[in-house]
Amino acid sequence: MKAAVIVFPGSNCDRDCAVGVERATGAKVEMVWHAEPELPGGLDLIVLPGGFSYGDYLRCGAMAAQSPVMKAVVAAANDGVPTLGICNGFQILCEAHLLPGALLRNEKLKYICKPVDLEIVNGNTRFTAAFGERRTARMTIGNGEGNFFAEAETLDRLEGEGQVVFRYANENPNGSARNIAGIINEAGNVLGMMPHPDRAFEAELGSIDGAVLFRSVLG
Amino acid sequence: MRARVQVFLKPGVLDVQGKAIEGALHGLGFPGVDHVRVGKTIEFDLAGSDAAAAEDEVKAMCERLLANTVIESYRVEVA
Amino acid sequence: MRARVQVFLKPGVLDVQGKAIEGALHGLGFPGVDHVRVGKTIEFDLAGSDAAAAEDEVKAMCERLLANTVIESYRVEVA
Amino acid sequence: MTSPAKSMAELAREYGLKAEEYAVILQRLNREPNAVELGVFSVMWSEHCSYKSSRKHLAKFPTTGPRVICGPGENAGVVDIGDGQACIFKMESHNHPSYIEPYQGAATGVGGIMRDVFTMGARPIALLNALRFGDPSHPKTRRLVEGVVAGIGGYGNCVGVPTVGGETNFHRGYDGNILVNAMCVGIADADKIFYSAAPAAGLPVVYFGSKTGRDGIHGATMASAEFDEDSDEKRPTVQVGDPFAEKLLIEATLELMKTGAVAAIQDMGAAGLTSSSVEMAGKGSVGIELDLDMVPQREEGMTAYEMMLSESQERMLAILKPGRERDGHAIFEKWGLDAAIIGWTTDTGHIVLKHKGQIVCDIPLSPLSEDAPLYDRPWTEPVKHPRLDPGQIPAPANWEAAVLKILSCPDVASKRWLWEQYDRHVMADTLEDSATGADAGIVRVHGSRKGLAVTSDCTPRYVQNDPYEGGKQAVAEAWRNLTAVGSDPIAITDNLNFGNPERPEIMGQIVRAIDGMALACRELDFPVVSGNVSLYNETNGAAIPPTPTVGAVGLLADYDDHMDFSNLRDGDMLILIGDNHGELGASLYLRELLGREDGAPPPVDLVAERRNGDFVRGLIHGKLITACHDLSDGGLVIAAAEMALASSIGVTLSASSGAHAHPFLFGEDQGRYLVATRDAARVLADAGAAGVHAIVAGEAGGEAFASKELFSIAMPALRAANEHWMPDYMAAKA
Ligand SMILES: Nc1ncnc2c1ncn2[C@@H]1O[C@H](COP(=O)(O)OP(=O)(O)O)[C@@H](O)[C@H]1O
Ligand SMILES: [Mg+2]
Repeated sequence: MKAAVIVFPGSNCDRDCAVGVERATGAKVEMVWHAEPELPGGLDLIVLPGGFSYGDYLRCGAMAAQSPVMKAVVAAANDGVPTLGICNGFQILCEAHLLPGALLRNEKLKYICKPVDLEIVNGNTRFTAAFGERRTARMTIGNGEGNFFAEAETLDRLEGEGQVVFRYANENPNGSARNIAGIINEAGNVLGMMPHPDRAFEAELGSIDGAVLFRSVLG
Repeated sequence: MRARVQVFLKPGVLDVQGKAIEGALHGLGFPGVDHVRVGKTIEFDLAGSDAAAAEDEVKAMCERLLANTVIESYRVEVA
Repeated sequence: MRARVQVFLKPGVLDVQGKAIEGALHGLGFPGVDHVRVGKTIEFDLAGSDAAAAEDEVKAMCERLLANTVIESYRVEVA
Repeated sequence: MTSPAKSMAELAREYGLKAEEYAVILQRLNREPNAVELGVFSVMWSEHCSYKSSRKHLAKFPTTGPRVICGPGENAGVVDIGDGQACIFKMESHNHPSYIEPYQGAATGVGGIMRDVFTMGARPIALLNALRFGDPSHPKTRRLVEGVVAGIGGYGNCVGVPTVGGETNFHRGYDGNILVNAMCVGIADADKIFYSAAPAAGLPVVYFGSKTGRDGIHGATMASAEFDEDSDEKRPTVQVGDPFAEKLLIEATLELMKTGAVAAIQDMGAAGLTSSSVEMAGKGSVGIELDLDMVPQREEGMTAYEMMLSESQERMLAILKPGRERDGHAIFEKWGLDAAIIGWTTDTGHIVLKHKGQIVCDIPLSPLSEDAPLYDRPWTEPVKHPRLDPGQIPAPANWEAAVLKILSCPDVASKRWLWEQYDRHVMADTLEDSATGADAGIVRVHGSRKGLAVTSDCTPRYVQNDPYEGGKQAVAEAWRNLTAVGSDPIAITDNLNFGNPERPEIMGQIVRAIDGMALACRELDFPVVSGNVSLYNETNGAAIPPTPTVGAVGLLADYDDHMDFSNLRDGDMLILIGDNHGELGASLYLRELLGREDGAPPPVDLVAERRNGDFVRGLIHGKLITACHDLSDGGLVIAAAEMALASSIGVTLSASSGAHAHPFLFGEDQGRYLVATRDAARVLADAGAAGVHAIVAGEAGGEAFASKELFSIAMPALRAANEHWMPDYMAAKA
């Protein structure tokens, strides 16, 4: 098993993602600098980590989506390589048009860091299979722009096609459309989510649900 | 040449910042304020002297980076 | 009436966004871009019909809320 | 035109130099300085850089110990945490800038303190912030809170270092001068610590980071002057923080250090290029020559003076080893940082600055440090408040209302509104943070079983009424908080915030607070390894309450041994450790219910403090208790209520009505802990054997927070009282 974590200038969960994936799955993780034109071969997972790529200036993820490595990421994703964008990574996936919609400023205009309860809306994806029958998960969020937006037709389609993977279960922390916390592409290999599995991979961190997610895809 | 790009959220996208500012202005005693929209302005110098070519170039910048056309619209001025 | 307020960082104040955008535009193959400054535009409807009074009112809004005059300056247009 | 002599002396005054100080400069140079030279002297001799009022007294702090690798004097303190690892930490204020521009002031405060830590080779792993605002009803307070909190979050979150704790007080004494103290903790290999002294002459000096602009010129001298009505006019261009640049700077600095090319390094903090170059050369007893034309500049036409005094953020100065000039090149390029060789170390003992082919400054370095003014300022013994007889303090008319009042007062109310804006989990090593119900934040030392506990403490109302006892108390409370989470307290940093030291009564506060702190540090084996002094926190002659903030670090050999207070279960017995005299002087009970701020603060018995703390730590490591909380603001009632809230379970205290119920429940006696156990008999017996006073004080269970027949408050009402104040306050219209 082999995974790559892409490092953009300003990424700050890159190490967390690598450690989380390694500890949860034993996979070998390579760090790939954003300026690389190519990805290592034989990848079973690409992770776009959280953080503030390019300071989140202009728009979150906008400048990172134009990084040289993103051409290779788009190509790999189109080839079916499982690709996971967490937080800033989710924003980058939207900006790179690998996922529909966009992430707007949180409704209350503030950065919010807190644990959230998630509903696993689709447990049949390659990222959620290891949750089995379980339909809830707990992870923390930490974002200022996690308010998912898409046109109504897009939202209907996402819901209809099972592309909504995670929803905020109790309280919607940021005003996200239809309580969406994570979505997957049509082909089922590109997942974007605001909550951090990379902060939930050991019991002492408060939850191991992130480890379950990593094990789903690299199981 | 000096270019100015204005980027606004599209009409269907809730402008939470605009809404917050509207509420705050009402609270400060400016009740006549309505339909507040907040946008970004990006101004810069641009090498070259052909205004039409410059405008095309700036539009290309908008499409690629400066605006996210899923949620935003933009206006370009070059002078 | 429609009011438009443009808020920019005062000259000399570091514009972190402008700096990052400039770098990104160069990287995308627009080397002719220079001196990028990023500002905010706030547009809204305003009750009343006296343009001069409206302008004064909008200026008061700028001083109290819309601009942080320690580091920002603003321009007001009312039409 | 006035004569040059007159204008230079005048300029000196404008730059904040006293006439005597200017006279020393004339004497040492044997000529008149030019404006650039005067600028260099004025910032190096400012209170901020020279500690001229406090230096004499700071010397009283114990600064050594078996774990101390580097005490005060470097960018941050360094302590050994075993296994070849060191913990590097420091606290610093950004009070004045935060009052003028709260967002940027606080943000750049966080940035500055992080640079002090990674400059020494450490990766920052935790942040804390200690905030003091004016009265909530003051018209500026809400906006200042909003901006400061957003600025702290905006910077720390972006760089990606978790903010795991802090403290927040409100008092009218800070109406005109808020305090923003930020602390950063980092980890390095103990044999790879980087220092600032230039080791030799003939070495290249490299500048890297952001470009230099006209930001914050005279920030260091501003930090050393009182506010008056014209401060708004005098304010220099505000420094703007670029956390993105800081993140790149951290990575580039740590990479550069790995190459082995760095001989000495220093961040450009207050007084930027001046203090960094002067200190590096001065400490190494060499000279330094800089060509200012080589400095990366953001604006056109900057003068030498402006470049030397600029406080542009996110900049570093390094001295490289011979022949290693090119080593950094690829690194700076990779991280997109500006960089240039701007000069060389020399053997002249002078700082020489060139600009546009002219020598614009040539002064000997030694007077800058050796002759830096050192004042033994006159001081008067602070007036002592008498101890209050608990029997003379009225009991509450309505017990429920009294409990809820204190639990919801601004100092005690939950600060969730604030810390939810801080990323507390990035780096994936946070075990305890502001949200979790623990007396200190805890982060794992990445890749090991070790944990670091961190806290910041000061109770200004105690220091106000007795600087000596208050100084002791700040240190003791930090030690206690670290103990309550099961860690071994190892060292502290401090941030001494006071008014104008030229006033003898303020100087008296400074002297006596330091005396008290120093004693507590010695008695608790808790050395001071770094710190910061912020004076002149006053407006129109009104000084802030004296606020010597203590930031402290404790070590857990195995983080599985850590303790918090969110784990109460039905049937747990609550045992109160420590002596109870019912001290109500300077208590919250007195202030919030009786509107009085008088009385001697609770004295700290350092022997008992240590005995009780060591005993509690033993209980934790012996797994005899399941929850632990120290007693502080509001005494037993508030500690028990916080435990109930954090655990979402009721608590019934065993105190019943009687003459001493309210001193017992609300008294703020020091050196106490409330612990939960399933084996009360064992804990009480062990306490007896250890000579520690311990009594059963209550039991966990049920749906209410109660004390026998005195009061009973349903848990939702208790939670509402604690949670609502801050969000309601922040949402209210100005
Ligand atoms: N400015 C702040 N930043 C982060 N956390 C804070 C801040 N102010 C208060 N807190 C958190 O709120 C909790 C209660 O603080 P406090 O009453 O000062 O604790 P203690 O009395 O144990 O020192 C702690 O977890 C503390 O870390
Ligand atoms: Mg405590």
